Amino acid sequence: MSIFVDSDSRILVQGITGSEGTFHTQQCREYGTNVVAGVTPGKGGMLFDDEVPIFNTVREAVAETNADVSLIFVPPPFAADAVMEAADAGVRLAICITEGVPTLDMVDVVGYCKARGTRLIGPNCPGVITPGQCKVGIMPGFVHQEGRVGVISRSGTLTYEAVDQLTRAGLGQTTCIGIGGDPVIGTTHKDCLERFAEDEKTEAVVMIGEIGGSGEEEAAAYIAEDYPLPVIAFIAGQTAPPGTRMGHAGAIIAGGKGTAAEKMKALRDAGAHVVGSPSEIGAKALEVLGA
Amino acid sequence: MSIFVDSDSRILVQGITGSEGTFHTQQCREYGTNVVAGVTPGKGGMLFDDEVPIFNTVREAVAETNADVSLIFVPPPFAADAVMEAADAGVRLAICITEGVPTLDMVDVVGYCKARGTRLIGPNCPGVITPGQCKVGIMPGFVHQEGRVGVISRSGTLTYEAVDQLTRAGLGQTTCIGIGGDPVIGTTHKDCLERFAEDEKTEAVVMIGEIGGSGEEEAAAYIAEDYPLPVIAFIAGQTAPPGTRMGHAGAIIAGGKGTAAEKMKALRDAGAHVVGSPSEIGAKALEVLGA
Amino acid sequence: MKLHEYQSKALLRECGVVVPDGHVASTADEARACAAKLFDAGSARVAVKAQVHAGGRGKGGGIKLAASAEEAGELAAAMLGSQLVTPQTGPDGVAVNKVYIEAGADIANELYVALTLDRGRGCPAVIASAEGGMDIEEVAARNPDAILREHCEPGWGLRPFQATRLAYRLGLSGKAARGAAATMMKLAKAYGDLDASLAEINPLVITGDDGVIALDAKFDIDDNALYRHPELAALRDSSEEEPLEMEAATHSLSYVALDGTVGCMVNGAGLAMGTMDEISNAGGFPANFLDVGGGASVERVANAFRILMKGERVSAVLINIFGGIVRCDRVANGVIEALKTVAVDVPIVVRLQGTNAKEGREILRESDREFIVAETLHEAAEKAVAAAGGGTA
Amino acid sequence: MKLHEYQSKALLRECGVVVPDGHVASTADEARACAAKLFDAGSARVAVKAQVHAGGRGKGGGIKLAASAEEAGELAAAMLGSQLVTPQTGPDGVAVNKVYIEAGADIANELYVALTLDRGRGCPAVIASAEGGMDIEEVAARNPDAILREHCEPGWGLRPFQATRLAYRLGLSGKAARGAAATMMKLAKAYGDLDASLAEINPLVITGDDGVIALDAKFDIDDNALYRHPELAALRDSSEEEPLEMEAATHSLSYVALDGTVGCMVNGAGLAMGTMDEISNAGGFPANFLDVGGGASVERVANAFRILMKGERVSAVLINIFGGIVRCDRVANGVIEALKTVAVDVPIVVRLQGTNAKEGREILRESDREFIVAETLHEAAEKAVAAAGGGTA
Repeated sequence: MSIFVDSDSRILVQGITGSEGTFHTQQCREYGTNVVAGVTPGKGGMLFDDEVPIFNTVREAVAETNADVSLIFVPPPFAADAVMEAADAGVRLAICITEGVPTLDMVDVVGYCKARGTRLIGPNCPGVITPGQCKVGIMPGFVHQEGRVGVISRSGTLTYEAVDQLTRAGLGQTTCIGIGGDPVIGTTHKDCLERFAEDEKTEAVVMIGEIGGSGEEEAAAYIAEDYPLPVIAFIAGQTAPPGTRMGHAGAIIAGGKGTAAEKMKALRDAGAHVVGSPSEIGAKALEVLGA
Repeated sequence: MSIFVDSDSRILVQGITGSEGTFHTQQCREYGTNVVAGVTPGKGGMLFDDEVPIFNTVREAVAETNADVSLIFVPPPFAADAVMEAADAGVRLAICITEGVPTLDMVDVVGYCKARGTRLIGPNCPGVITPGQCKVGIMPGFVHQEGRVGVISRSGTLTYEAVDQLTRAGLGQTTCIGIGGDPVIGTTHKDCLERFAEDEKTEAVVMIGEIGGSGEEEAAAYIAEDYPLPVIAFIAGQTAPPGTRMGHAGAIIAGGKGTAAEKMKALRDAGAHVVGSPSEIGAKALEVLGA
Repeated sequence: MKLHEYQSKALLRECGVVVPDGHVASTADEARACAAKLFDAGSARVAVKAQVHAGGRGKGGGIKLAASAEEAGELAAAMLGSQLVTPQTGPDGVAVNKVYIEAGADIANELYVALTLDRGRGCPAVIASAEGGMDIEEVAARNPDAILREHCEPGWGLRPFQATRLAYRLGLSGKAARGAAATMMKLAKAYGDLDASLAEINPLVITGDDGVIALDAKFDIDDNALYRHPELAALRDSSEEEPLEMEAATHSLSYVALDGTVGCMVNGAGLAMGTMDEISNAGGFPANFLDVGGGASVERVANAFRILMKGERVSAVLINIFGGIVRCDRVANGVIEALKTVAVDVPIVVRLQGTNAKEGREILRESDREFIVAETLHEAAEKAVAAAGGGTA
Repeated sequence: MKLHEYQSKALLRECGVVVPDGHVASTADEARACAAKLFDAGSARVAVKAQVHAGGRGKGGGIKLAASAEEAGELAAAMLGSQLVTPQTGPDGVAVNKVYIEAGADIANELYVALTLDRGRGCPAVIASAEGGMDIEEVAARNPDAILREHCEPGWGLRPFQATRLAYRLGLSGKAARGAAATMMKLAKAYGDLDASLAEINPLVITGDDGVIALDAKFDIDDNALYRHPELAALRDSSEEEPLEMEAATHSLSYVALDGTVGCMVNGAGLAMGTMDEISNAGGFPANFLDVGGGASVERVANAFRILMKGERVSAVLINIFGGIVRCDRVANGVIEALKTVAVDVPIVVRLQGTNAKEGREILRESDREFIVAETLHEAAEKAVAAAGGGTA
């Protein structure tokens, strides 16, 4: 079991012929992901790597290949439109890797996706991986291992760090989701927690938050309502100064709100196992779950 | 029984202090309608006719009086915003009498109301009446009589004509709805037919259409799917020339589409009792229902 | 309200849509001068286009090509002041008061693109077809699959991916696809910003070098929205409007001239149409549609009489009033008073129903003027048709 | 990107929001001349306002009133070139390079109005308060009920009824309510059109005759959207930016200076924050946040070293790389190559994990340069803190 993607997922890649799109599509295919179509307007009719058909529009790609998940590598000025096109074409899940999309574009996109019933993950995220089945993103596949823990994170490399620890601890992962580091994102910590609660194979969730926003607090409120799985949490940015953006567009303590301390307290009060250091994530998970 | 409004409906009137609003609010109250609030920005705190509290905003009016239906007499430039305000405040039903609202305003309004779950009736309509219980509109109450037939119409006086015939025939009406004569309206013939099908007291439906649009054809397609009630239909404008607007903004045969002949054929094919003359409506209903 | 081609193109130009160079002219001399300018600027030929609201100008001889300024002047001289008959005008045609002199275009491909309201969906839609330059209704009737659509959803409008999708579905690619998509986005924006009910480019031309040019253009503006576009309201060409309808509108009456013999005066648009239908059922022919509105005051009734009696073939009048909020006795008095100021020398059939109908009928019967009073609409129509001399149209 | 008051007000003026007359000045003479113009135009007094990005200028003496042009010039002379200390600056304050000379307003009532992103709801919101002229965060902390909100929903934006509702909830009525609602609509439009992340008017003044004037204004623009607003990008005041952060940005590095002793170079923003946290847990203090990004090429690493070594108190460097797509052996080689071009005279602790981590560590151990190599992040942090001289900050 898993959430969001599995071995039945049929992936289409928007922006498949760009340099990022090309490289990561190849990586995903090497991992075994079923990439059924690509979309680049003007390149319809060509083949990607001699095998994957390219279409001019997402609607056409979906009609011809039954793709149900779109992985999006479109540059920032066109990313919002690309996500909307995916939603309009009826894909179940759109995963937007693009970093640097204007915030107000994402406000519209998130509203549009909700109205269409399409789940959006990202933007500015590494994507989703269900180890052993399907990698839909830019994460290094080899650090992952099929297993027992669900992972949710706002960041990239910090997630790989946590995943690596889980793999070394022999726990492995069910599904790992990078929800993205922007102020407005399609899928929140809480959304993922809900889905993991319904997944039979997930025995615990590792949740990696960071300063800025209130997504972790909302997740904490949800966990406090008798959440069925143990949650191991880490919040990055305990030492970050207020009012300064720490890399991610969304990682900023604004107006005194969104500090790591607040988030850690909310999660601790909700019953999560909060660790103070990213290197303790694997050990804490092992302690909680047993070997 | 009835649809949309009954003796439990709690009416608020937007634009209650304008001349139209004042006159018709008085008429509705004389009919026995439970008008619980009025809204005119800037006149909050006053009383209408020494009894009905006036508020600056619809949200306030709803919070204070539990109004669930809004009757709107706001002039065209502000009508769209007034309907949205009603929807935002959570009224169940908004009835917009205003004639002359720009079409593109209504496109937005109808989308907004759908997203909020508020039913809009109109604009450019006489409103809704459930005889003996509640009059929410500008129709002459006295021609109506509690009874057995539901009435749906795009027009005003032509509806009164039909209602009068039903009353004289001793059939009476369950609820009469003027859906409005504009190209974009909140509630269609089909919507009303659906509701009448669920109403225990309604034994037949009189449906009055006119040239323009395809609402009557959509209703016909719905009737053809085994509609449980007999439908008596008249389409106004059999003699109207193409390409010319006949009074109502929506009454125009455009591009050869929307003729009375097409609509009458569709309804006849669907099994409706189509009359060729407005003076035959009452007699036909009597024939169909028996005395 | 309809706009002329030259007005529509000026609006398109403001929105960034590429249109050929062109100038409007009211005289042959002006036309010649305009054409000379275009030839000087490098045009190989110019088009002389009659500026009338009716479509199908090409078929009626309203669009001609000239190879010289002199020829353009001659063509303009022939068109200006003439009555242009097209498939969309009556047999009398419409007067040509202005011509548009426009640079010729290098046409590789002709498309159809328009924004209009999709009433069934309750939102605007882009309609596009690869069969440009033709009457779109003919295309739709002959080959419905040739008509492509994308909807502008409430709150969202036309999204760029939809315009791109249309461009590819139209068979375009590369620069032409991008240009056509951009033109559709601009047209959709103009449609919304100007409160249009139709914004049509037919043909939208793809040039030999994959440029995209609007070769003909037509805007219809929503009359209900003109209050917020005074600059558009000022573009109204009253020479194209039916004078009686305009006069009626100034009195807040809704009037449409028809060619029958029974003049109608009714309160309410639906009932007015129903009355026309009833006259037709009785074997007669309505002379007009006339909604006298809610009030039916003496002044309104008088204006209504004045206008409907201008219908040349009117040989009887049918007044049909359903009294709701308006009382029929008041209407009856209004009719009697109005007839003191307007001469109506044909039989008047009156049918009053609703509030105080009986009193109203009594007033009419007792008045000096002779009225044919009817109770039902059916009876009224039969009497009116008989009074008008039967079914002879 | 933050804009100054004078820039923000120019934008508001373009959007139709009423702002007092005013002019920006860089010298006392200019200031005097500007003030004279305002007095000539009828002002009873003028304000001299330091143009710095930090808030709380009033408390720091950055806003003064003058009764004459002469006095305005003197106040400007004192402000210009000084370091202004406000509750939002550090103890060193910020340099005042420009002053804004503005006509005084007739203040009857001061409100707070701003557009900002409500991250929890995922859409912009209008924030309004009857307690204008104060720090809104203080108001929010003291009296949360005094903060009113209306959301701009995706696809719909701010609707007029919402602005009107806010105006009445703020206790306004009549002309003042209409004016404030109109101002909010314009502010919301500007916020969207300019891709702002904050558009604040504080105070929004209601004048004695119920006029509505923006007395102070502040726009922050979304950096990610500057590509479509070159006219706004040109307004950037680089004298207000941290020079090292700007230099880092030109090399596509994300850098924030802090005041600790352990310089950090990490790939990924989250991991960079996590590394800082780990240093802190080990009893040390990070000298900076630095995300070297995905590639970690020789050039990027060299630039990263160059920038982080400019941190004055850096006494050790911690490099933490998680190799995913990037291979650690390549990163190790990159570090060695980079150190040939940049002098780094403090101990360097390196922790490599992920793809080819072992090979990477091997390369570092075998190089001429001495590295302190660690396997886990925890170990790396402890070693770096020790190398930097322990926990002394």
